[in-house]
Amino acid sequence: MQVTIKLFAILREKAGVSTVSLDLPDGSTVTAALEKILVFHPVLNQSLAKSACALNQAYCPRSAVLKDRDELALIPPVSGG
Amino acid sequence: MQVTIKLFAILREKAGVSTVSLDLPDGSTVTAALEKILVFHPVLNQSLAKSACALNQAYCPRSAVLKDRDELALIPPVSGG
Amino acid sequence: MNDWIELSASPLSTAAAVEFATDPAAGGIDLFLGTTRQEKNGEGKSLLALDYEAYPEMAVSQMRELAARARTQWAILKIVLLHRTGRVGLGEPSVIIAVSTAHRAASFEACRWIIDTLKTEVAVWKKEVWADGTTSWVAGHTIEIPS
Amino acid sequence: MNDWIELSASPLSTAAAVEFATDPAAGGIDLFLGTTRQEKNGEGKSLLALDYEAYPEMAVSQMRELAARARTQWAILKIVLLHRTGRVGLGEPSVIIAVSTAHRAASFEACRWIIDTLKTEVAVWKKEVWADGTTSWVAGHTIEIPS
Repeated sequence: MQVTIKLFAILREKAGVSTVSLDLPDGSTVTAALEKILVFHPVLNQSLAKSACALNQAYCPRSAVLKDRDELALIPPVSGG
Repeated sequence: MQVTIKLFAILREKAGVSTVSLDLPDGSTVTAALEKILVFHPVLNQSLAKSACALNQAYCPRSAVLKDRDELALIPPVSGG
Repeated sequence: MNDWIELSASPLSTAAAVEFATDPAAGGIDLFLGTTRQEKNGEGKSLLALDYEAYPEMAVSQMRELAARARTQWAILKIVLLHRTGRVGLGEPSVIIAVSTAHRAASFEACRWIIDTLKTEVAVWKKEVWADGTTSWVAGHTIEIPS
Repeated sequence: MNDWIELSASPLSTAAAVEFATDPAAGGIDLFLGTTRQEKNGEGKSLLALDYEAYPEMAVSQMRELAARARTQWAILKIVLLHRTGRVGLGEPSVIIAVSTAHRAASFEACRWIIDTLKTEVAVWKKEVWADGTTSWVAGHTIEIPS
């Protein structure tokens, strides 16, 4: 299945990309997606540890199971306002 | 001595005047001034009981002693804002 | 001067208040508007407006003192404190307060303290003007003076 | 509609926010502006501006949800919640919140709750832009998610 990964702020700058398309086996979890991202972008290792994930625009645990065409966003510590 | 009395809001409306000039003996207190006002404007009796006094634009106790040309204001309960 | 304190017979401008309070050292500006709220009286008559009256010399000096007292309690950059006199229609502001501070908590606290204190101390009065032409003075806060 | 929620790349208008929040049933409107504060970094360089980035779809949906959550806690007439993206210079607002309520206490409490909660939850980030051209992401609040 195909999952779109969105990167923001410090993660986007470090990786040098804002969107990544990942091919993952059906039933993959968020954790599996993050592991695959780190293979391509090992520079994200430290920042990812402090980041949260949002699945289709809602925060989710890393145990969440992904579906085809999901949008998974990597959310570093927020600093709006 | 001469003292100017200022009336505001409900006191002004009830008395029908906003300023009264009072002739008082030297050394008169605020209480004495209020008693004299009530002689001319007995309609103020109830409202005066709930009012505060300000001497030259600062709140004062009724025991305060007046001087010539003082401005004594009768301040009904305030409702600004 | 870092305080703008005024009693005004003309409509108050929010934009001017914010412009005055704006400061490059500010992280937050809290602004409060007290506005005339529509109401019905005991006889079912609707409120048309509020008529504000002040003891101008004293009210302005009290408002200046409120700003000074706020500055002893919080680290404030700028204070705006504007109060209307005369007729204030439904939804219009009778008072505008703006406080700018480096950190936002102080702006909220100071702004709220100023409006709460103003209402119980400053020599201003309001009269309700009802749709049937009758008027009534708002009960208000009695000033307590130690004798 | 009684809420105006927007993420905007253009300067925010205080006057428009107050106009939207104005309501004849309101006795008070509290308005908060978060503004870029001048600072120096560890090397003595001055801050020029803040650059804001958002996850737009999520941030707007979170801001709408913040307004809805505020309404479950206070009796609110209108809510304005505007947030900038892009470059925000010194003294300029990056966020404007306005809350109108019948009684003033709720307007202060709700406005403060919204800014406090926004800062810890909403998918927006800011980067400091220094006078020497360097930039640094603000540390921010880590989102805690029960797993």
